[in-house]
Amino acid sequence: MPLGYLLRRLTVFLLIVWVAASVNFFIPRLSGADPVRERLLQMAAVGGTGTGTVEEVVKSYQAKFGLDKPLWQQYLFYLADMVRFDFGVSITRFPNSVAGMILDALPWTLVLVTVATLMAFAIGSLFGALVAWPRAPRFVHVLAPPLLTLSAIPYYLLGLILVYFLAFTWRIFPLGGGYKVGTQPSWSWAFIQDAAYHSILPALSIILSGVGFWALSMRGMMVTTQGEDYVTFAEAKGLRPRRIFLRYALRNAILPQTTALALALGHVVSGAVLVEIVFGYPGVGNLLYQAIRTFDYPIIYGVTFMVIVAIGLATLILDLLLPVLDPRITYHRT
Amino acid sequence: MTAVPLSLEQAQDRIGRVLRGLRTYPMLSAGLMLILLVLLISLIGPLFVPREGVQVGSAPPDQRPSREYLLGTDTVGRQILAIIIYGTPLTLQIGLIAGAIGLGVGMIFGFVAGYYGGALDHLFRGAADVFLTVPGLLILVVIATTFKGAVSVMTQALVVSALAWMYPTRTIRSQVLSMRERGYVQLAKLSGMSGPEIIVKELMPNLLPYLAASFVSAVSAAILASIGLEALGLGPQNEPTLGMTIYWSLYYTSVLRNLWWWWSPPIVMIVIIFVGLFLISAGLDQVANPRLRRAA
Amino acid sequence: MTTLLEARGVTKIYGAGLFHRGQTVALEGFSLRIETEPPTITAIVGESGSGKTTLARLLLGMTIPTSGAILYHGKDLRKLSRREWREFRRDVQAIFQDPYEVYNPFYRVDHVLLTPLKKFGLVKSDREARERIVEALEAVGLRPDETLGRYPHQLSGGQRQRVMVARALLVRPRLIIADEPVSMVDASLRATILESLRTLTRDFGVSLIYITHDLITAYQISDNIIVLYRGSVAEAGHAEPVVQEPQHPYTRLLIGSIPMPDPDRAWSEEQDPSEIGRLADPRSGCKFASRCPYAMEMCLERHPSLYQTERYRVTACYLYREAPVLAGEYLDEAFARPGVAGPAVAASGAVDEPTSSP
Amino acid sequence: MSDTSVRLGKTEVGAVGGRGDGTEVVLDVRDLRVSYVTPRGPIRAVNGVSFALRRGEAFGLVGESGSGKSTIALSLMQLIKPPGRIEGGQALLDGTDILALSEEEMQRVRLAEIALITQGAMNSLNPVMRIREQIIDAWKDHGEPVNGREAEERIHHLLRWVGLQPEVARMYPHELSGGMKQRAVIAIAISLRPKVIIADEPTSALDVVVQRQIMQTLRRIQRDLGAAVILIGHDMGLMAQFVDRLGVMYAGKLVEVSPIREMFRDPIHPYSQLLIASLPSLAKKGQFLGIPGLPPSLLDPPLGCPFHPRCPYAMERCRVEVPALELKRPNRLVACHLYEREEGQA
Repeated sequence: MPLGYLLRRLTVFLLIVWVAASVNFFIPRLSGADPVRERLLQMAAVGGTGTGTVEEVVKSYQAKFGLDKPLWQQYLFYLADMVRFDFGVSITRFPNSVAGMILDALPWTLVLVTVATLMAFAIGSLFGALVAWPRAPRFVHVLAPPLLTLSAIPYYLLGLILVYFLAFTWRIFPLGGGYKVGTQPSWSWAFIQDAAYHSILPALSIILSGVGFWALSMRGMMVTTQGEDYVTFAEAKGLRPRRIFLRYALRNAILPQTTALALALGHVVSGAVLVEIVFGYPGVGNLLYQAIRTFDYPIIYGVTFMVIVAIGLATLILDLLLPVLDPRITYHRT
Repeated sequence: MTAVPLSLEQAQDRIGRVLRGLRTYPMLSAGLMLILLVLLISLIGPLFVPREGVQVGSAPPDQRPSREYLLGTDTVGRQILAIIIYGTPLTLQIGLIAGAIGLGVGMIFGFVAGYYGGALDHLFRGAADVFLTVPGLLILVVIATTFKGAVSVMTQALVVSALAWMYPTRTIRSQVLSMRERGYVQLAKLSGMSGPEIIVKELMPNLLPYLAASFVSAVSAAILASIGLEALGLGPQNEPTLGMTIYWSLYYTSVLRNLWWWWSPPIVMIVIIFVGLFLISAGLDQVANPRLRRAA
Repeated sequence: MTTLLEARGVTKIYGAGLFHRGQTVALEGFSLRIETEPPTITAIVGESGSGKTTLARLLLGMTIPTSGAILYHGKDLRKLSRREWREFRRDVQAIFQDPYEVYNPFYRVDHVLLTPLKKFGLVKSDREARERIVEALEAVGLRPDETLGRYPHQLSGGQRQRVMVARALLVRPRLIIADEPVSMVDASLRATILESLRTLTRDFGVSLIYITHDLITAYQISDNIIVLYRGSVAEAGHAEPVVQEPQHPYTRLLIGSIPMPDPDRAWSEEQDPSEIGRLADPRSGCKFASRCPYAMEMCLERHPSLYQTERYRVTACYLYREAPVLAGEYLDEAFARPGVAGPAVAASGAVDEPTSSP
Repeated sequence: MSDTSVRLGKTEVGAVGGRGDGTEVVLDVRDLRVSYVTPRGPIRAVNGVSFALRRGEAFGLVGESGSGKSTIALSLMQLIKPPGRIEGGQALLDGTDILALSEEEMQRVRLAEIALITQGAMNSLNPVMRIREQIIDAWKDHGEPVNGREAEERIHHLLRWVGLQPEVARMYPHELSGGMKQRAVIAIAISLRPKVIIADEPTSALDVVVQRQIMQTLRRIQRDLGAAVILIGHDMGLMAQFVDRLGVMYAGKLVEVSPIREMFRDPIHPYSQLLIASLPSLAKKGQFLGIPGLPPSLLDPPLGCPFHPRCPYAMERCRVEVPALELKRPNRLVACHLYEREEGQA
C-alpha cells in the first residue's frame, strides 16, 4: 500500500483524536470556570466523602493540570496526558483510575456494538439490495414497510419495548445486566454463554432499528447500479440472474455503503450508549450514565475521548480495507 | 367583480394541483399527514386539558388510565395526557430551532465550499467529515454537563444545534459540486452574473426539494439528539418534553413496575414524529430524484 | 484592425498541485490572435484529449493558464478591471455542446435570453427587451410564439441550440466560441444550426471559433483550421489545403479515418500500430512519434517547430523541415483572410426553411 | 429464391439480400411492436418493424434519437424492462421464435446464439472484475469449461483475435483505454461464436481513428465467424463504410430498406433522400441543407405516414393512410405512397 495514502489516512485519524481531546479541554473552559474544580469544591462543602479524601483529589488534579500555569501550557500538558490515556482519577470513586474503569467497560461495548453493527449492515444491505431487485421474492416486499418503519425508532426506545415484552412480560430474556448477578466475569465457557444470552436483547434492538437504515441507502445505490451499462451487458451475456445480482449489481452497489458505514459509526455508538442504559449493560454507556448522574467529570471526558479514538480507529481500518474491495482506488489521486 | 370567481378558480386549480401532487408522492403525503396529526394534538389538546396536569402532585401517583386520568399518572403525580399534550410541542420546538440553525449554517458552508472550492472547501468539508465521524451525543454530553443548571427549551435547542450543521453541509456541498460544472452555471457566468447571484438564482431553486429534505432530516436528527440527551437526564428538568418524560420513567424504573401507561405514550408520540419526518424526507427525495420513484 | 483576443504562449497543465502526481499537459505553447475586423471563422479540430475544450475554457476566462496569458484588447485577463471584465464578458460569448444542460430546468426559456440583456444593461425597458428577443429569435429562424414561455424540455434539441445562437446574437459579442455546438443534435437538424452560425458571421460581423472533433463540418464552415494533437498544434492554415491535401501524418490519419458517407470511398485498410498496447509517448520530441509511420530519430528528440510549408499553412513535422519556420509566434500569420486569400470561402446564401408547424 | 417475400398483414418482408447470392435467412423479424407505458399514454417506440437478416450479412439500422432503433436491439435480446413491453411480433432465429422463449431458455440463447454489444460500451465492463473473470463468467452460465489450460488458451486466443495482448486478461477495465475496452467487449460478445451480433452504437464514445480500427476489427471477426451483424447507429458515414444493406427508421417504423450502394446513389423514400442530401462531405463545400420541421412526438404521432408533416411531396392520401413497407424496386423495400408497387419482378 503506497505510503502517501497511508500517511494521509493517519493524518485524518490524528486529527480526529486531536479534536476529541480539544473538545474535552476547551468546552469546559468556555463556561468560565473549571467544572472539575467546582465539583470538587462543592463536594468539599458537603463533606460527604470525608474532607481528607477530597483534598487529596484536589491536590492530585492541581498537580496534574498545573492550574496555575498559562492556558497553552495547560493545553499541552493535557494533550500529553490524553495521548498516554491518563485521564486522572474518578472523583466519586477515588482513587480508582478513570482509565482502568474505562478499560473494564470498553470490551463489553466494543463486542456488542461491533457484532450488532456488522450484522445490521450485512442484513440491511442485502435486504435493501433485494428490495430494489425486480426478481426478488415476494416476502421481501411484504417485509419492507415494517422494517423501514423500525428504522425510524431510536435504538434505545426499541430496546425499551423489547424489554417490556420479551423480558418483563414473557420472561424469555433477562431484564438487564451483562451477566447473571452474583457471578464474576471470567473466561469460562459458562460465563461467556451467560454473557451472550444477556447481550441478545440489546443487540437485537440495535440490529432491528439499524437494518432499515442500511436497507434504505442500499436500495438507492442498487437503483443507480442497475441502470449501469455493465449490468445491461451482463444480462446480454446470458448470465443467470443470481450471478448478475451478486457479482455485478450488489458488488458495485456495496462500495459506497462501506464509506457510509465509516461515517455512521458515530451514530451507532451514540445509540448504543443509550441502549446500554436501558439494559443496565456494563459497558461505557452505563459508566457514562453513572458519571453524568454524579457529575464525575474525569470519567465523562475520559469516556468521550476513548470512544472517539475507537471510532477513529475503526474508520481508519475501514478506509484501509476499501482498496481491497475496489480496484479502482488509486492512491495517487485525491 | 370578475376578480373573485377568477381567484376562486385559481385557488381550486392550485388545490387540485396539490392533491394530484400528493397522489404522485404517497410517502410525502403520508408523512405530512402524520406530522399534521401531531400538530393538531398539540394545538387542540390545550383547549380540553388544563396545564396544571403537568405539575408535580396535581394528581394521585401511579394511577392506571381511568375516566378521570385518561392516560394515568406518574410516580410524582403528574398526568400523562397533559405531559404529552404540553410536552410534544416543546420537543418539536427544539427540533425546529436546531434544525433551522443546522440547515442555515450547513447551507452557508455547503454552498461556499461547493461553489468556490479551494481552501474553503478543504476547511469546511474536513470539519464536517471529522465531526460526522465522532459520536455527536458524547460531545453534546460534554457541552450539556459543562453548562449544567437550569436548562431551558431554547438552550437545549442551541446545544443540539452545535452538531446539526455537518450533515447539511456535506450533502449540500456534494450537490453544489455536481451542479457547479453544469452548462447553465457556465452560461450564467457568461451572462454577467456574479457568484452569489448564481448561487441564489441558479443553484438554489433547483435544490429546493433537496434543501427541504435536508431540513426535515436536520429536524429529525436534532429531535433524536435532544431526546438522547434528555434520556441521560441532560435536558430541561422542569419541562415535560418527550425525552425528559422517558428519563423520569427510566429513573423511576417504570418498566419493572409495570407502569406501562407512563413510558409507552411518549414512545408512541416519538415514533409517530420520526416516522412522519422520515416519510416526508424520503418523499422529498423522490421529488428531487425521480429515479428512486420506480423502485419504491 | 486591432486584436480583440489573443492567446500568447498559453500552456495549461492539470494536476500540478500538492498530492497529485499524474500531470496532464492539456495545452502547450499555443499562440493565436483574433482580430476585430474582418470577422473570421476558425475551426479547432481535435480528438478527445487534444486540449480543444481546455482552449475554449481558457479563451473564455473560465480557467487560468499555467503559463502564458490570454489578452483582451492587449490586456491580460487577470489584470482586467471590473468594468473591463464586464466588457470582455459581453464581447466574448460561447455556445456549448449540450443544448439541454445550458438551460436551468427551473426557468422558462426566456430566462437565458433576458438575463444577459439585463446584466449587461443592454435594454432600458421590458418592452425593448421583448422586441430585441423577438428580433433575435426570428433571425435564427424560430417563431417567438412557439418558443417564449416554454420550458426547455418542451423544445427539441435543435430548437434549444438555436435559442442559444439567438442568445449570442442578443449580446452582440465580437467573438463566439462554439464548443461542439452540433455534436448532440440530430443529423437532420445540424445543418440549420451551422447555417445560423454562419449567418452570425456574415450578417452581424461576429467572429467564430468553432471547436469540434468533426473535420467535415469544420471544413464546411471555416476559413482556417487548426488541428490539435495532445495539446500541440499539428497543422494549421487555410481550410482548403489542410483538408484536401493534409501534410502532417496525424492529419492524414484523421482524414483517412473519417467514415465518408459514400460506399465507393472506402476506408483505407492501413492499421494504426499504436492503438494496440501502446504505452507511453516519448517524454520530449514529437507527441505523435509513437504512432507515426515516418518517425525518425530526430522526432524522438525535440518537438518539431511549425514549418511554413505554404503561404497559408504551417505543419509541425520534420518531414517538412526544409520549409522555413513560421516567422512569428502566432498561428494566424499563416491564416487566409476571407476576401483576401485565394479561393474565398463560399458565402452561400440559401438558408433552408427552419421551422414548420406540425 | 432471392425474392421469396412473405406477406404479413400489411407489411411485406422480403428476404432481399444485398449481395443477391441467395444465402439463407438467419434472423427473421416480423412485425415487431414495442411500447413504453408513460403517465401520458403509451409511446410506440417500435411500431411494426420487419426485416430479415442473411447469414454473414451486415445490416444497418439508422435513425435519429427516439426513432426506436435501440429498442429493437433490446427487444431482440428480450431485455426490454418495464415500463417497456413487447406488444407483438416474432423474431425467428433459425426458425425459433426467440421472443416466445421463456426467461431461462432465452438466458441460454443470449451470447451463444445472439450477442449484443451495448450502447455506451465504454461502461459495459464491470469495474471491479478482471477481464478474464468477465469472460469466464459468461462461459460458466453456458456450461462451457472454465478451468485448465484449454480455457486459458481459449481466452488468450480470443483476446488476440480482437487485437489485444493476452496480458489484458489480468487487467481491470480502468487500466484499459477506451478502444481496448471496446475490444474486450467484442471479445466477450463473440466468445461463444454467435450467429447474430447486434452492435448498438458500438463506437459512439470513441474518436474517429479508434472508431475505424474497432469497426475494421469487427468486420474482420464477422467474416471469420460468418456471423450476421446488425449495426445500429445514426452516423450515415459509418453505415456507408460497414453495412451491406441499410434500413432507415423514422418514428418507430422502417421507411426504406435498400442495399447500401443503391441507398446512397438513389434513395427512394423522401426522408432517405433528404437525410442523404443533408450529409456534409469533403467533396463539396457549400450550403448546409437540413430537413425542415421536427421529428414527430411518439406520444401523439400524426395520422397517416409519420413523415408527411415534413415531406415535400406529401399528398392527401399520406395524411390518412399509413404506407406499408413494400417492394417498390428490385431488392428495395420502401414505405411511401409516391411509388407503385413492383409486381412480379424476377
